[in-house]
Formats: sequence, structure tokens, C-alpha cells
Amino acid sequence: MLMKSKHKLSRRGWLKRSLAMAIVAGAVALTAPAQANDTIKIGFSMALTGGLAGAGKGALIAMQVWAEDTNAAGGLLGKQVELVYYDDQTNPANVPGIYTKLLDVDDVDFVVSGYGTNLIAPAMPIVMQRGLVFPSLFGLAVNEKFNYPNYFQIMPAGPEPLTDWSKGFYSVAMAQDPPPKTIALVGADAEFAKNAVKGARIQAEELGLEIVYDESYHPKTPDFTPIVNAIQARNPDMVFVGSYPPDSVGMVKAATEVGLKTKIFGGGMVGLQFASIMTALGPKLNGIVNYDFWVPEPTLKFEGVEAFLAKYQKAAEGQGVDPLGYYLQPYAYAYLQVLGQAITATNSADHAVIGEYIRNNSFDTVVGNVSFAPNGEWAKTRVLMVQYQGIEDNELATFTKAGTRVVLYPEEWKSGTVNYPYAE
Amino acid sequence: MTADALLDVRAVTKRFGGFTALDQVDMEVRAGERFGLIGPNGSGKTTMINCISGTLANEGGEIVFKGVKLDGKKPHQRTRLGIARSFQIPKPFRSLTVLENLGIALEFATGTSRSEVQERGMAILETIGLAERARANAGSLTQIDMRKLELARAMATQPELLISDEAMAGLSSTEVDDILDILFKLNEGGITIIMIEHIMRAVMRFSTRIVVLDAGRKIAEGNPDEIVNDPEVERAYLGE
Amino acid sequence: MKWPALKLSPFWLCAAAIAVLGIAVTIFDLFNINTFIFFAGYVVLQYVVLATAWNIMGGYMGYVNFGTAGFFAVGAYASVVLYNLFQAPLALMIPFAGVVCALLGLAMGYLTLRLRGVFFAIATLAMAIVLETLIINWEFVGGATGAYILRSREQAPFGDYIEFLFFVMLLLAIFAVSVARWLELSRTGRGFIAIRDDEIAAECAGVPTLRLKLIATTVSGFLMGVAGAPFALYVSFIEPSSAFNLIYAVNAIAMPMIGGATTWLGPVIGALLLGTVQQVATVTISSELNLLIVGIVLVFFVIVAPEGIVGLLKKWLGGRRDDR
Amino acid sequence: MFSVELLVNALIAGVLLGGFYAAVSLGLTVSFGQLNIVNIAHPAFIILGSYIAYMCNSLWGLDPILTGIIFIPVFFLIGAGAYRLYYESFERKDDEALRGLAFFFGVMFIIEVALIMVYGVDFRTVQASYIGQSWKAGGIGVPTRMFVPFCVAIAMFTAVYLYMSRTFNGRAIKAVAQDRLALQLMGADPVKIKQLGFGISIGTAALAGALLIIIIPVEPSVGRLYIGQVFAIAVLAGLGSIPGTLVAGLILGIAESLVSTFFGPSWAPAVAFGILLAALAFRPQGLFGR
Repeated sequence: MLMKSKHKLSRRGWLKRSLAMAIVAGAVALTAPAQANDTIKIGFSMALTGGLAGAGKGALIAMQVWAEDTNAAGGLLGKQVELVYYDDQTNPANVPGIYTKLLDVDDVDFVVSGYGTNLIAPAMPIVMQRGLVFPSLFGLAVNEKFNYPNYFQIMPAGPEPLTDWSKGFYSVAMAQDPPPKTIALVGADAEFAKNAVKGARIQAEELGLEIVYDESYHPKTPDFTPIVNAIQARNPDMVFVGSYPPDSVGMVKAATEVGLKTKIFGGGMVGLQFASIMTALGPKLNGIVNYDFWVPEPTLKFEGVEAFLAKYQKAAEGQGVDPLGYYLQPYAYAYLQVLGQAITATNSADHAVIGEYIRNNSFDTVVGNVSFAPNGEWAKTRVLMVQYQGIEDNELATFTKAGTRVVLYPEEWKSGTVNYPYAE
Repeated sequence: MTADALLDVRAVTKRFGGFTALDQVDMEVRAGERFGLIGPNGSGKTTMINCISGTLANEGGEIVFKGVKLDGKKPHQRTRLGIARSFQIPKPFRSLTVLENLGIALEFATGTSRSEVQERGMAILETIGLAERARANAGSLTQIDMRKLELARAMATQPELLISDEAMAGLSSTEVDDILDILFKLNEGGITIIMIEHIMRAVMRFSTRIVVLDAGRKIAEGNPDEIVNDPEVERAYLGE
Repeated sequence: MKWPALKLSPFWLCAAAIAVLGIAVTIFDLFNINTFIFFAGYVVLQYVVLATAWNIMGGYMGYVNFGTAGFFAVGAYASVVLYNLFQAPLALMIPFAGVVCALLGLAMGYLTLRLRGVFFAIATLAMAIVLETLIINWEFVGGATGAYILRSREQAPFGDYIEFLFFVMLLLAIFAVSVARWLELSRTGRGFIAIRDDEIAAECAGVPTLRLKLIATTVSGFLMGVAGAPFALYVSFIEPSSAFNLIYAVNAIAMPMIGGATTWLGPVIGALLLGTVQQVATVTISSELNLLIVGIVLVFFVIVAPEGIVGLLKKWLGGRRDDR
Repeated sequence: MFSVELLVNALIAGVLLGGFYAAVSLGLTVSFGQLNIVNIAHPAFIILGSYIAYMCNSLWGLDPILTGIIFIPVFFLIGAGAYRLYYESFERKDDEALRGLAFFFGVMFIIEVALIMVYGVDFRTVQASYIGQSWKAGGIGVPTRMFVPFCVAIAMFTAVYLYMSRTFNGRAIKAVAQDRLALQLMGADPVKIKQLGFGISIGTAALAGALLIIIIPVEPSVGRLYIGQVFAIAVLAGLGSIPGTLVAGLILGIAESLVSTFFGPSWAPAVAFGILLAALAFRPQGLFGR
């Protein structure tokens, strides 16, 4: 056909053009920012959009506070610190590219992880290949498979993250008289919640508790009333929940509406630590026993944490992030503190030397004294079990006061006593 | 059934929910015939065509074409057996040229090789009178040309039986004559034609035999004269 | 008509040249290309495969598949299954994932293709969600917790493993585009167009529409599956919410639309362009604007340039079909 | 584990959830079912409604349902404008199947990202007196957080149903996709009628969004999760049938609730979509379809 030959010509032209376009675009990507050797660059990916962006943005602000603090104090190895970061869009597929860009194009001196297990794991092969020190932020049992000696995880889950997570929940419950006999386990069908429930299941079996309900739900479940009803029908003494922010809210609402009767309720509910959700739920939180990482109780006023929070809260204004910054933010500051202290102490930029130092020393940070187990987790768990107590309104200020989230566990940091049972 | 029946429709029934569109309709089309199928709106003409061409499945009765039972056969299989149809509302392949439209039918229905499409397609377009529009986009045709394309594409499947579904609706009287001429010419070439039409003048002039449907039932059958004088037909069209 | 022989040669010449170039930069480290380019390039090429696969259904036949992420994820998880069973090599994973997804496409086709186009689109959406639920509840592949797949550091003779992955994806992209182009130029491809323009008319013109649609879903599924097969190796850790990420579905639609959905070249251009822009934006803009680009570019193109870039180029080069 | 009490509770929860599902799908029944416009961005408009309810609630303490009602006219205008653009760009050129779909896909993304830029990705909730209460009789409980949205949903259904069946314009909307010509002969401009219909469709999103944020916390991309559900209901209903939408919503709600109560909640969404796939495969015209 006549026209077809014309097509052929132009098609060939397009192919050339599209190739040319790809090459040009690639070249743009290659163009590195101006190289400067008078700074120490720390690179990372962070979830600034997508599902984990709330946490990611908060972490980023905390990390920027650390950089300012460090630079004000003279930097590291006599050089100013510069943070180089990219948005991973909460998509793990973006992570490998970002870390190679950081290392090969931006020539960063150090890398630290982004936020969350899914976004930490994809970077592991790259940092392992190059033998880099890799401080990580809130990954759950990432190193179980990789067994990488230079991996250091700042979340205080402890050397056995699966079970250490809910240890406090059982410890508080089993100390009661009479101790509970039955437990219901419920969790979202997603990475963290599954692990949290798994750990809770292992311990329930070890303690000889009868598991009367053990189900997971789809993370997008809109109404939790049927689930709470089904749990209530089994009358468990304990209810352990592994959930994410929206379903934590749904679960708490449904529990108050149904009038869930159990002796202890909570455990691994992510989101109840966030200012926006605490103010939304207000008094409905009373009695819930849930994990936490930092709360403004007198036992947890570590050196520098209040100064940090003041700076963070100022920087966070109008950024659409958590205005209090208790949960994750001090740890985002601390994992850089660990790296910075190790660099200063060894006076070296050699990853092997620094890794060796971190493995063998402890660090005073805004989240307290940190030392790492051989698998890179905290040497000793410090997942707090706190109970919401005496909350009467939905004001933000309420949650800045001591006594609203009383630390029950670990014993070392205990700041009050448990109200038991949850509801009868 | 007579020996020379090309298409034999036996007691065909089709229901849509509670509505019976065709009720035990029998009809027989002989080879080489010019057959008219008429009836008021909603009488079941289009449903009948859809059952014959296979776009609808009849529930009762059977349809036999050249001695082959059509039940369960897909429309494209019936097309390959030699039943072609045009559509009341033209359905051209809009992103293709007129010739390429025919190419689809030629390649798929008759297995014409790509290299012969041009020649055979152009031959059909000559017959239909659409040759000079061969390279035009099918979507850009005028109404009359679209009707012609419908017929041309149907012809490209090399049918023995051509069903023309209201190919003249909305056309001017010279255009109607134009289409009629084409259909006569095709019939002379040996193709049996079923014409569904509202334009009485055209049906009566064209058909050698006519079946009248009303409310899903066959109410009359015969040559044009008999039909015109049938009281039942009159009642169906004019109401009681 | 003498064009088939003539027409094949420049395309295959280009394909061969690209493959040779791929070998040169991966095995012989020609141009000393930065590792980052391989990582980014892998993602872009993966989109070339996905967009091309989508376009076989969407562009040629007019059946919009919202379930690209479902096929992609099933391909990725098929690899996880093989890995968990006996640490299968990638060379086995790819055909296995392809066959699994081809069967999935066939099954989906049987189930849904008698439906009108829009219903089909919704059914694909539902199917992706059902598949995600199944994977979430399947502990063998990690369930909701996810699964680790440890890749080796190096792969001879490519050196760095990512160079190997990049090269594999390059071959897959060439393969996918060749298949799409071959379909487009074949009788089957012309049947696809007839189905897109009017399905009933196509059927009545002798086109076996159901069979062609099943061919399309099967081939399209196969290609989406092979695109997903190396994914777990690329990210090392796979869990349902990232494997079923909606971005794959969105990009698989946006890329052909932007490039031009009626030819094999459209999705290639769209994927190279949009994919590269996304990769560049990831390391430059780093904000919500990144997502906004996809949305705005997509809306802009469908309104202003319905034929995509290919259509624009066609006009610009004056190679427009004359109607008269 | 089975008891009558549990069954009754599951049914109540299912009915209440189903009413809400139906409210969320109503707009799509009008646009997709009656006007033949595949507005894949409908859930995004609902989320926009949620955020407006959130904004008014957090700034001035306005009741979310009241906000929803106030904003119906605003959304109506947005919808009418969006249809105009859609018509000029796609429908007039007979190009809605592929590009129109892609257009709404893009719109969905733009709304989502715009919300992220303004509000961030935190989950937002509203305060109202009826959230967190419940009526109890024996072991049976009715949470008002679900009951109030259910009542509003029923009211909205009744209003739209009456409008569509009792007024000239309403009947014209129902007819427009089937028979444009007849409409023109009756002196109605099909484009204007579709504009009106699409306006109503988007208008319902304002109120549905308010209901959504009463029931669950909302973040900008949560709408995506509901695309499947709302289309499932619209299809199951038989496209364009308003009573059918209500019934289909209830069926989905009850199915999810029963499965969630008795078989384990992780299968609830799969069962719902199983129903959809079965409906598509065996009865594509839907429950109330023609």
C-alpha cells in the first residue's frame, strides 16, 4: 500500500528521535550537583509522598535539626554536614536507584536508611556490596535474612524484635491477680502488623494462654464493628491488636461503641502515638495499653530530648507533620547522633572502622543510652508499654502533660500503675 | 422444506425477560430469492436478523442454512458459512480506510491473502460504486456512502445470503434508488437477499416474496400483491 | 506488495543495535556508565515492557486494563515461589512468571471478555484486588509480611548484578516490542483494530473476536508477567502493597496515551519519556510535584494531543494520511 | 462460633455499612449508569468532599453533614464544568472510551496530589456529637457513627430517586443515554441534560464525602481503595438503577459483615469482589438491569 511506505520512513525517524530523547534525559540524570569536598555528605531516601509520608516528613525535619545542631557545634571531622536526600514516594522500587545515585553520582560519604521495613530492605544489597555502615530507622527484623554486621537499627525493639515488641503487654497482664487466661489476636494484613501479631502469638503460646480468636483483616476495612462483635462473643481476657493508623482509629471507635469488655486491650496499634489521632480520639483512649517509644514522662527525660523537641516543634509548624514529634522524631535524630558520635570518636571516615566502633560501644543520645546487639538491633528492648489515663478532652496540650500516657513497662522506666481491667 | 431452501427458520422463539420478541416464527428463503421482511416497529424484524446472523441466540426452534444447523455457531462462523449482513446504524471501522474495512472481511471471512486484498476489495468497491472513496477514512464518509460501505463490507465476506437491514432509512429517494440498483445487481450476480425495510415502495419493488411480522409472530406471507391486499397486514400497520 | 521484507530490516537492525549496545555497556563496560543509570534504566525499561503489554489490549483493541499491577505482582510472586522452592535462577523465573500470567490472562479473558469494554475495565480492577488478597493470605510467599530474595552480588560476565538485570530487562523490552509490532502488522493485529472500532461489526465480518481477545489477554498477560519476574531480585524484599502498587497501573495507561496508543512505537516513546522524567524527578524535585507530573501530563495529552506524541510527530513530519 | 446475637449484630452492621456504600456509589450510578460517563475519579471527588467537611469542622466546628449539604451546589457546579470539558474534549469526538477514561484517571491523580499539597498525608477525622455513641438493647448494639450516615444516605437516595422519577429534567437524565433524538424532539438539549446529571452526580460526592469522614479517618489517597467497591456496586445494581444501587450496597455491606464476623475479616473484600466477578460473568446486566 502506498501510504505504508511513507509510514515506514517516518517511523524510522521516530525511533531515532526517541533514542536521542532517552539519551539526553539520561545525561540530565547524570549531571551531578557541584562537587564540594569541604562537607561531609550523608545521603538517604525518605518517604516524602505516599503512604508513609507523614512519618517520613517528620523524620526529615528531625534529621535537619540534627544537621543544624551538629554544624553549629563545628560539624564532623572539621567539616560541615550536608544532608542529601530524595523522595522514595513510599515505593520500594525507587530505593535501589536512589541509593546508587547517592553513592555514585552525589558521592555521599555516608548513607542512612529511609523510614520503614519496606523501604530499608531494598537498599541492603547496595550498602552490603560496598561494605557501608548503615544506620536504619524503624525496620522490623530486616537483618534477619541479610546478617550484615554494619547494620544498626535505632528502633528500640530489642535483639528479638518479633517477641520483644509485645513482651511488655504480657508482662503487665500476667502480673495481675488473677492472671488472664484467654486472648484474642487481631491484626491488619500488612507487614508490621503481621509481625507484631506473630510475636504476640508466640508468647501467648509460651505463657499457656488460650487463643480464642486469631484473625487478620484487610487494611482497608471501613467498619470494625463486626470484628469487635466477633471478638466480644468469645469473651477474651486480653485483646492484642496489631494495626495501622486508620484501622487503629476504627478499632478504638468500634471498641468504645460496642463496649468491648476485656481486661487488657491494645498492644501493637500504630497511630495512637500520633498527635492528630490522639486529639481525634481523646477520652476514648483511656485504659488502652499500647506500645510507645517516647512519652513526656519524668522517667524518660533524657539529655537533650527536650531541647530537640522544642526545635522540632518550631520547625514542624505549618509543615503538615506531627506537631509534637514524640514517637519517631527523637529516634530519627538519634540514629544520626550514633553515626556522628562514631565518626567523631574514631576520627575516621572509614566504614569498617566506624562499624567496628558502633558494634563495641554505647551512645548517649536523645533517646537515652543505646548499644547494639550483634544483629544490629538494640541490645536490650525498650519498647514501652504505656496506658492512656485521665484524658478528658481533645486538646493537643493535654498530651504534652505527664501522666496521660503512663509508662508501665519496662520496670526501669516505669512512671505509674496500671488501671486494670480495661472494662467489665 | 422445499429442496431449494437456502435458509430455513423453524419455530424460532426469542424472549427478553418477560417480553417475547419472536414467537414460533417459521420462514424459508430460497436460493437466489429476493426476500422481504417487514413489520411495524418492534415487530421483531431486527431480532430475527440477529438470530440468523448469530448476534443473539434463539431460545426455541432452529435455523438451518444450506443444510447446516446454525445453533451454537458464533456470528463469525456463520459469516464464513456465507451469511452476511449490513447494519441499520452503520458500523464502519472508523480508524481504517474504506478499503481496509473490506480488507478485514476479506482476510478473516474468506482467508484472502494480504496481497490480493487490494485487487478484490477494489473490485467490490467498483460494483458498489465506492471505488473513488477507497482511501478515505471510513469515519469521514457521508450517510449514503456509509450505507454503501456496509453493503460492500458484507459483500467482501463473499456471502451466499445477504441480509440488508434497513439500508435505506433516512436516504433521499434518488439515494434509495441508488441502493436498490446495487441490490438488484448483487442479486443478479447470484446472491440471495433478505431485505428488511420500512420504505414500502422499495420493498414492494424489490421483493419477490415477503413475510410480515407483527408482535413477534408471522402474520402473512406471499408476493407483494398478496401482502398489500392482506387484511391482517393492514390491521397490523394501521391499528384496529 | 513488497514491504514485509523491507519493513522488517530497519526494525530488526535497530533492535540488534540496541542489544549489542546493551552488551557493550554491561559486559564490556563501554562508556564507563554510572551504576545509577543501570538502576534507573532498569525501571524505565520495565515500563517499556508494561506499557507495550498494556497497549496490546488497550491501544490496539480498546480494552482498558486497570489490573496491570495485578499481573506485574503475580509475575513477581511467581519468581518468589520458584526462589522459595529451589532458589531457581532468573532464566527459569522469567518464562515461569510469563506462563503463569499468560494463564491468568487467559482465565480473566474467559471470565470477563464477553463483557462490554467498560465492564472489562472494572473487572480487571476487581481482579487485581482479589489477587492481592490471595497473596496476602498465602504464607508460603511471605503473605502480608513480605519475602526476602537475596541476589548474588555479581553475575559473570556482567560484573555487578544490576548490570545483568538491566541487560535482561533490555532484552525483555526488545522482545515485548517485537511481539507487539509483529501483532500489529499481522492479520491478528488488524482484527484487533476492527474489534476496537466495532466489535459486533467485526464479528459479523468474520473476525473471531473472542479468540482474538483471548490471544490479546494471554500475550499481554505474558509480557506483564515477564516484566514482573525480576522485580523481587531488583528490590530484594517484596510485599503485596508495593508489588500491587497502583503506580504500575497508572503508568501502564499513561505511557501509551502520551506516546500514542495506536502503534507499537507509542508506548515505547511514552515509557522512555515519562519513565525517564519520573526517574529524574525522583532525584531532583523530590516532592508531590513528582506525582502531579503524571496527572497533569496525562490530562494534557488526552485533551490536547489525542494521538499522543506519535500523532504529533506524524503531523509535524507531514506524513499525515490524506483523506481525499 | 455462632450465636443469634452475633448474627443480628452482624446484620445490623452490614445494613448500616451497606447504606454508606450505596451513598458513596450513588453518584457513579448516575454518571456511569445513566449518563454513560465512566468517572473513575468519582472517589477522588468524594475525598475532596471529606476534606471540605474536615476543614469546616476543624476551623469553625461545623457539623460534617451540614457542611456536606451546603457544598452540594458547589460540587454541582464543579461537576457541570467538568462535564463541559469532558464533552468538548472527548464525547463530541466520540472518543470517550479510551481517552475519556484516561482523562478521569489523571483528574483523580491531580485531586489527590492537590490535597496532599494542602493538607499533607496525615489521617484526618471530624468531631460530632454522634460519633462514638451507641444504642444498646441486650447484646445488640447500634453505633450512631454508622446509623446517622445511614439515615442521611437513605434521605439522599430518596431525594435523588424522587427527582429522577418525578421531574421532567430527572426523567430526561434517565433517558439521555438511551435516546438523544427523542430528547431533542422534546425540546431538551442533551448536552445540557447530561451536564445537569453529571452535576448531580458530583453533588452527591460532597455529602458522601462527609459521611465517609464520619465513619473512617481520611487521607488523600484513601479514595483509590474505594474505586473497586463503588464500581462493584454500580455494576451489581444494574447500571443506572437507583433502587438497585441501594440494594447492591446493602448486599455488599451485609456480605462483608457476615464474612468478617463468621469467617475471618481478611476474606471480606475478596468475597465482595467475588460477588462482583460472578455478577459480571453470569449476570452482567446486574440485579436491576434491563
